[in-house]
Amino acid sequence: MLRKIVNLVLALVLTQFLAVSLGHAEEGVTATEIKIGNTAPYSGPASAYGTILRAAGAYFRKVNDEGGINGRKIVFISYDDGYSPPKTYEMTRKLVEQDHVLLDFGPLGTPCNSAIWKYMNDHKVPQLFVYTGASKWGDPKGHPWTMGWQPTYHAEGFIWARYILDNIPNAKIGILYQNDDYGKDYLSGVLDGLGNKARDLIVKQQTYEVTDATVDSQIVNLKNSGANVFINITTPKFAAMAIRKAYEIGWRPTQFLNFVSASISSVLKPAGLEASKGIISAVFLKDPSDPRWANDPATKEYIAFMRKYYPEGDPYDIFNVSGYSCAQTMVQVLKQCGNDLSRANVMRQAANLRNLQLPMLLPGIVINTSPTDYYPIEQMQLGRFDGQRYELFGPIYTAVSRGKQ
Amino acid sequence: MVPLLEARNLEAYYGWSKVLHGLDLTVEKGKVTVVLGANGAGKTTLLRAISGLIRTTGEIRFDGVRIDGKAPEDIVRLGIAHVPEGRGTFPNLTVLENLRLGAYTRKDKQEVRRDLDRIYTYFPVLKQKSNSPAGLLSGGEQQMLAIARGLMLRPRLLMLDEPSLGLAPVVVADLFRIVRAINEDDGVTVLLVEQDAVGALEVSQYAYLLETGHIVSSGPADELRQNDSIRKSYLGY
Amino acid sequence: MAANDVILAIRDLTVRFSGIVALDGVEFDVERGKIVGLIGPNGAGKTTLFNCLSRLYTPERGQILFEGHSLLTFPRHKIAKLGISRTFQNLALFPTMTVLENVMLGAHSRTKTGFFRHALRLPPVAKEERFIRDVAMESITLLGLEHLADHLASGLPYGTLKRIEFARALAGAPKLLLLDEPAGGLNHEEVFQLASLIQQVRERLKLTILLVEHHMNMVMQISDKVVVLDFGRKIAEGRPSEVQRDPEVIRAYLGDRI
Amino acid sequence: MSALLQQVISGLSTGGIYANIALALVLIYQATGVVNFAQGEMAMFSTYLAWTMINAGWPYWLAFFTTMVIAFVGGVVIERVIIRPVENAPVLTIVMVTIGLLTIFNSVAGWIYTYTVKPFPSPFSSAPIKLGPVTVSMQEVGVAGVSVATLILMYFFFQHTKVGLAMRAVVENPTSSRLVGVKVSQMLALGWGLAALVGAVAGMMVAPLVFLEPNMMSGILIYAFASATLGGFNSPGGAVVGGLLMGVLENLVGTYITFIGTELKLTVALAVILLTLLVKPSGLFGRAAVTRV
Amino acid sequence: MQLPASAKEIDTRTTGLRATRPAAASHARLWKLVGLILTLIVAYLLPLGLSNYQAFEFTQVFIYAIALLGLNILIGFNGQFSLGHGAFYALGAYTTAIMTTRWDIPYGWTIIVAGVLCLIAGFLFGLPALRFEGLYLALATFALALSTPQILKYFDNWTGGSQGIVLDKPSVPLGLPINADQYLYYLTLTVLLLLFLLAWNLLRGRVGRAMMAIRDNPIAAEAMGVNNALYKSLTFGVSAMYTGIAGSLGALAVAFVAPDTFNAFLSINFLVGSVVGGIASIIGALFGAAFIEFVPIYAQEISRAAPWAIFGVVLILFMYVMPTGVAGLLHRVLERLTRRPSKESSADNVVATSPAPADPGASSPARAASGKHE
Repeated sequence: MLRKIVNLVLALVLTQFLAVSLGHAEEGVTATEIKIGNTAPYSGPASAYGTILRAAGAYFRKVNDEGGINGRKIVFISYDDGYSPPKTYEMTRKLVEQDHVLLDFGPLGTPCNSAIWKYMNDHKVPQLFVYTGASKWGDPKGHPWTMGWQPTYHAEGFIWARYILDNIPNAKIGILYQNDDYGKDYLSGVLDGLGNKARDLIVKQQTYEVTDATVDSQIVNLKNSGANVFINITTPKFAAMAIRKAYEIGWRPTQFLNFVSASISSVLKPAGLEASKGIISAVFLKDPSDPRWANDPATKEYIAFMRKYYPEGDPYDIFNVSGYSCAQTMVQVLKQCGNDLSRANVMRQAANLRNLQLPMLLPGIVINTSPTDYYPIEQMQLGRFDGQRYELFGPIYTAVSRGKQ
Repeated sequence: MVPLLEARNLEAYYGWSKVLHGLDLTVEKGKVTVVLGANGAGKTTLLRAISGLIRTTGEIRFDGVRIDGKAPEDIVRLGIAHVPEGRGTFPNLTVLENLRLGAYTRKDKQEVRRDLDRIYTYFPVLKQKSNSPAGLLSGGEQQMLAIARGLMLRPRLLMLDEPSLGLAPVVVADLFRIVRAINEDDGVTVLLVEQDAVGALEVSQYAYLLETGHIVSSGPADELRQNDSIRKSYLGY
Repeated sequence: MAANDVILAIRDLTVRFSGIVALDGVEFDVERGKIVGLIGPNGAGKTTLFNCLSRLYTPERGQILFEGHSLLTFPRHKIAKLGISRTFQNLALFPTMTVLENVMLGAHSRTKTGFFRHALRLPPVAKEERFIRDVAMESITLLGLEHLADHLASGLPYGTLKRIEFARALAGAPKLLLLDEPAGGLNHEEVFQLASLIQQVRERLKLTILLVEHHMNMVMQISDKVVVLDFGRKIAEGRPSEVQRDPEVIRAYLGDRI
Repeated sequence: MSALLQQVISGLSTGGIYANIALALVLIYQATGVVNFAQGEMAMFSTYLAWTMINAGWPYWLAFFTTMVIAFVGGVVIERVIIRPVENAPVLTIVMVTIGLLTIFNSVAGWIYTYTVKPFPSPFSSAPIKLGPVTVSMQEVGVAGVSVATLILMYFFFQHTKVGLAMRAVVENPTSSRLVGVKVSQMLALGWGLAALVGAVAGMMVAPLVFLEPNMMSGILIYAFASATLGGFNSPGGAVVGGLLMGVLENLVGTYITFIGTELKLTVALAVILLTLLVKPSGLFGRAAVTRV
Repeated sequence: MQLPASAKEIDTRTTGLRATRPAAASHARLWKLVGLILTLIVAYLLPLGLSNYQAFEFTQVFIYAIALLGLNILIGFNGQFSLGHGAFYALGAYTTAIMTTRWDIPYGWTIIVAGVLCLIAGFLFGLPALRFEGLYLALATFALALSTPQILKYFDNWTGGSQGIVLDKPSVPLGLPINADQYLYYLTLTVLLLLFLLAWNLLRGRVGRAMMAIRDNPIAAEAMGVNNALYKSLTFGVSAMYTGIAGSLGALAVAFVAPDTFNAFLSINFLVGSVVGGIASIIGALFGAAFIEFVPIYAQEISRAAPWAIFGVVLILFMYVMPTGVAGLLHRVLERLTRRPSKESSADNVVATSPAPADPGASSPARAASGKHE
C-alpha cells in the first residue's frame, strides 16, 4: 500500500518536472489567436498611467476588427499590479504559466519591470516595449528578451542640458524631481549633459514623493535659490501644481518640462495656459490638442479611433497617443513575424525594425532597432509652448542612449 | 387599584437562554413597588425587559397601551425613565449635559428649566458641580445624577435599579427619602429593584420576590416584611 | 503591640488631583492577621487609598510601609509579588477569558517562565502550568465557583463576578488582601455567607485583610478595627463598637438608621 | 527672512488642505466613534459630482450647494444601507467596511472619470496677493477660511444644540442614550450625513489646489489622519490647528534641515508628531477620557 | 467622547485557542485534531497536483499567513494596534536581500537573522509605543509604514535605492526531485508550521494569558503582577519577528525587493487580512492570507474595469457574513456542533446582569467583548 502511494507521488512529481523542463514550443499562438499579456497599474498611486494600456488594448481590438494579423486575432490580457513589484511578478507568472501568453507587451513602471526582468530572461519570454524610460532596458547582451520603447529619460535630460549649455549663458538651474528611479534617471541625464559644469550651474535640487499633497514648498525653495532655469521632472498632477505655483509666487524662470507631463490638455490647461507660456519640452509624439495637427489625417484617424474604441478615454491625453503608438509598434513586429510566431522570432523581428514611421510620431522621427540597438525611439525635438501649442524649434536631436555608450 | 404597568406571562431571553419565566406583575399608579431577589434572580433583566432593551415574549402594558416589542427610545417617550444598574451616566459629558439629556424627549423648554431648578434642590451637590464631567463625581454623586437624569424626563414611571449599590449608609437613607418625596410630592410611580431590603420595604407599598426568573411571592410591603423567609434572607432579623 | 506585628503602616498619606485633596495626611496601621474595615462616605478617599497601595496613584506626600519596606519604591507590577492582592470596586475582570483563566492570572506573580521558554514549551513550563491550575482550582473551589470554571467571566451576575475577583486575589497567595466593596450586589443572606467566608479565609490562609465596604452589619461584625475617612481625612479609628458610637462618624457616614 | 515667511505661508495653505479633511475625520469620529477610512474618497467622489454639474453648465454655487445636499443624503444612505448591518459588530469590522468603501469609491471614480487630472474651479480668485515679501493666493486663504468657518459651525452644533449633545451621548454610551430617548441609529446616520457633507465641502475647497483625480485624497487623508491625531482626535479645533502645524512643519523640515532635505521630510515630520504625542498622548488639544478605577 | 482604549476596539470574541465548554472540550479537541491532521496531509501533497504558478500562489498565502499571525498576536491577543507592520516586512525582506547578494550568506541563515533583527526592532519600537493607545498607536505605527519607502530610498548605498535589489531564487537542495517553486512551497509551509507551533505554545500558557489580560484590562493585569511594559514591548517584538520572517521569505519568493513594494497599502492590506481571518486566532491568519491573495486576483476576472470595486464589495459582504472573521465563524460552528443539549444553562448561571455591570460609560473592559455598541 505504502509503496503504491510512494510510486504514485513519484510519478506525479516526475510528470510535473517533465512538463516544466520540456517547455512549450509555441506558447500563446493558435491558428486563430495570438495571446499577449501585460501588467499595468490600474489602481494605486500610478493609476494615471493605466490609460496607456487601455488605449493599447483598444488598438488591438481595432486591429482585430480589421481582420487581425495574418488572420490571427490578438487576445490581450492585461492585469492590474497596482504598481507593486511583487504583484507584477505574480501576475506576470500567471500570464506566462497560466495564460500561456506569447509575450509580455508594455509592462509599465521601472520597479515593476525590474521585478520580472530576470524571470522573463530566464524563461526566454519577450518583455517587449516596456513602458518606462529607464535606460537599463536596452541591454541586448545581458537581457536579450527585454526591450524598451520610448526615448529614455536619460536621453531627454541630456538634450535639455545640451540646449542650456548652448543657449542660456548664465544659467542657474533649479531642479524638481520625483524621488524615485524615474526622477533620478532624468537627473542623471541632465548631469551627464552638463558634464563638469553641473556643479556650477545647478543651484538647487528638490524632490517630492508621490504621496505628497502639494509641491508648493519645493517651488518656494527653488525660487529662493535664485534659479533662472527650472527643470521640472514631475508626473502630470505635480507638474501642473509646480507650474501654477511658480507663476503665482512670481517666479519666471526658463522652464523645462519632461515629456511625461508635456500634455497640453491634462497638464498645461489645468496649470493655466498663461502660466505655462514659455515652457520648453522635448517631444516625439503629436499632441492632438495642438491646433497644428487639427487637420493632420493621422491625428484625425487617431481621434476617430479613440471615439470608437475607447470612448471613455480622453483622446487629447498624450498617454493615449503613446499607448496607441506603442501598440502599433507591437503590431508591426507581429506582422513581420509572419507565420513564425515563436518567441525567438518575435525578438528577432523586434530587433529588426527599420525606419518604421508611425502616424502619431512627429514628422522626421522614426523607429530603428537592431540586435545591438534595443532603443526603438531615440529622437526628439524641442518645442516651446506659446500659450496654445508647442512651437517646435531646432533640430531633431538623436540622443546617445546611455546603454550604448 | 389602578395599574400603571402590567406584565403578563413575561419571558425574556439573553441570546438563546430564557431568563424570565412567565412573570405576572403589576405596578400601581402612584405607588412605590419593589422587586427583591437574590443575586442573579433576574431583577435587572426585568427592568431591561420593560424598557425594551432585550427580547421578550408575553405582554407588557403601560397605562393600558402595549409596549412590548417597542424600541427603548419610544418607550421612554411614553414616560418611563429607567435608571440602570451601574448608573449609566455619560462620564465625559458635564453634569448639566447629562441632565439636559434626561429631558431630551421633552419639548416644553420652560418647564424643563423649572424642573432643573427643582432637581437642584433635591440634589444641591449637582448644582455645585454642574460643569464638571460626570465621570469625576464620586459614586454617590453619580447615583444622584443618574436618578436626577431620570427625573428630568418628568416620568410617570421611574424604574431604579439598585440605587443603593456602593453608597454610604447615610447617603442610602437620603436616597430613599428622596425617592419617597418624589413619589409623594410629584406623584411619580416608582418601580424599585433593591438589595437593601430594609430601606426598600420601608419606602414601598408593594413588593415582589424574584427567584431564578420566577416570582415566588408578592404582596403589600408590610405583609412581606412579616414573611419569615424574607426576614431571614433579606432583612436579617 | 510590638512593631513587627504591623504589616502595613500608612503615614501622612496625601494625594491631590488637580487641586482637589483626595487624601489628607492619613495615618493608620494594619496589624498582621487582622481584618481592618475602612469606611466613609462616597468620595472620602477609600478607593484612592487602595489605588495608592496598588501604586496606581503616587501620593504627593507620605509613606506606605509594607513589612517595613516603602511600597513607593516598587513599580506597580511588583506589588503582587510582595504579597498584596486586591479586588476592584467596579470590577476589573478579563471578560473574554474563562473564570478559571481569570483566577489563574491571580497566580501570575508566583511563577516566572517567560516568552522564550513558553514558545519552545521547555520542561519547566508544564510544571508551572500545572501549579497555576492547581492553585486556581483551589481558590475557585474555596469560593464555590467550580461549576463556572469554564464559563466566560462576562455575562455573569454582579455578585458572582465579585466572587471571581475574590478568588483571583486569593490565587496570588497574598499576605495582605485588599477587598473593595466585596458585598456589592449581594442580598442579606449572601452578605452573611461572604462575611463568614472572609473570616474563614483569614484563619485558613493567615491573611491580613483591609476591607472597604458599605455593608455596615458585615463591617462591624468581622472587623477587628475600623478606620473612618471623611473628605480625605481620618476622622475615627478604633474597635467597631467604639466607632459605631462616635458622633462624628454617625453624622458623616452612618446616619441614624443603625 | 522672507523665505522663511513664504515657507510658513505656503505651509499654512497646504495645512489648510489637511485641516479640512482632518476636520471631517474628527467629525465622524465624534459622531459615530469610527475612523472612516473612506472619508477622503467620499469627498473626492462628491467633488466629481460637483465637477459634472459645473461641466454641464450649472453655476458654481448651485453645483456647490446641490453637492452638499447630495453628499449629506449619500452619507445617510451609506450609513443606513452599508454600515447598519455591522452597526453592532466590533469597531475593527466597521473599519474594514469603510476600507471596502474606500476601494469602491476610488475604483468607480477611476472607471467613470478616468485618472486624468481635471482642473476644478474655485470660488476664490487665484490672483496672487502680495503681502510684503510674501505672496499668497486668495484661493489658499479661502481654503483656510472655510476650514475655520466649518470648525466654528461644528463647535456650535456639538456644544450648543440638542442634537449635537445627543450625538456625543450616543458615542459615549449607546444604551444609556436609548434610555433617555435618543434614537441612536438616527444619530449615527445623521453623523455620517454630516461628515459626508463636511467632506464634500472640503473636497470642493481642496480640488482647485491639488486638482481633481481619483487618488487626490489618498495622500491628503494620511496627512489628515496625522493632523487629527496631533491635534487630538476628540477635538475639532485640534484637528484644524494640527493640520496647519503639519503643513508648516513639513515645509520647514524640508527647507531648513538640509541634510534631510525634501527626501525625508515626511519621515521627520511624522517623527516630530510622535515625539509630541509622547509628551501628550491624547493629542495637543485632546482630552484624556475620564476613567475611574 | 472617550477615546477607545485599545482593547475596546478589538473584537475578542473569537479566541480560536480555547476549548469551549467543559463537556464539549474533548469533542472540540478531537474535531480540531482531525481537521489539523487532514489539513497537514493535504498541504504536503498539494503541490504535486498544482502548477508551478499555483504552488507560487500558495507560497504567497503562507508568507502572508506568517505576517498576519504576527499581527494577530499583537492586535488580537495583546490589544495593540499596528498599521505599520509593512515596515517590519520590509526590514525582513531587505535583510535577506542584502545579506544574500552582498555577502553571499546562505538564505537560510538570513531568514533567522531577519527574524532576530525584527524582534529587536519591534521591541525597541514597542518601548515608546507603550505610551500610545488606540488610535494614537495606530498613527504611530502608520507613520512607520509611511516612512518606510522614503527611508529605503534614502539609504540607497545599502538598499539600492529605488532600483531595488534582484536576488537569486533559492535552488533546490540535496537533489530533491522537485522544482524550485515546489521547494519554496515546502520551505514556506515548514516555516509557517514551525511558527504556528511557537505561537500556539506561547499563547496557551502563562505568557499568553498575561498578554490577553493586558488586552482585556491592563490595570487589573498589572495588579496581578504582569509587567505590562515588558510584555507589550516583547509582544511587539515577537509580532515584528513573525512579519520580518515573512518579509524575508517574500523577498526569496519574488527574488526582488524595491521600496515601492512596501508602501502604506501593504500595511493596510495586512490589517484587512487579519480582521477578515479573525483577529484573535492563530488559524485565522491562514484564511486572512488567502483572502488578500486571491480576492484581488479573482476580482480582476470579474471586472476588468473596476476590480477594486469588486474587492470592496466582497470585503463588505464578508464582514456582513462574518463580522468576527472566518475564525470567529468557525469557532461558532464548532461550538454548535460539539455542544450538548444545554442542561446546565439554568437561570442561575446564565442570568446576565447588564453587560457592563460597572459604570458602562467608563472604559469598562466588558465592552471589549461586545464591540462598540451594547
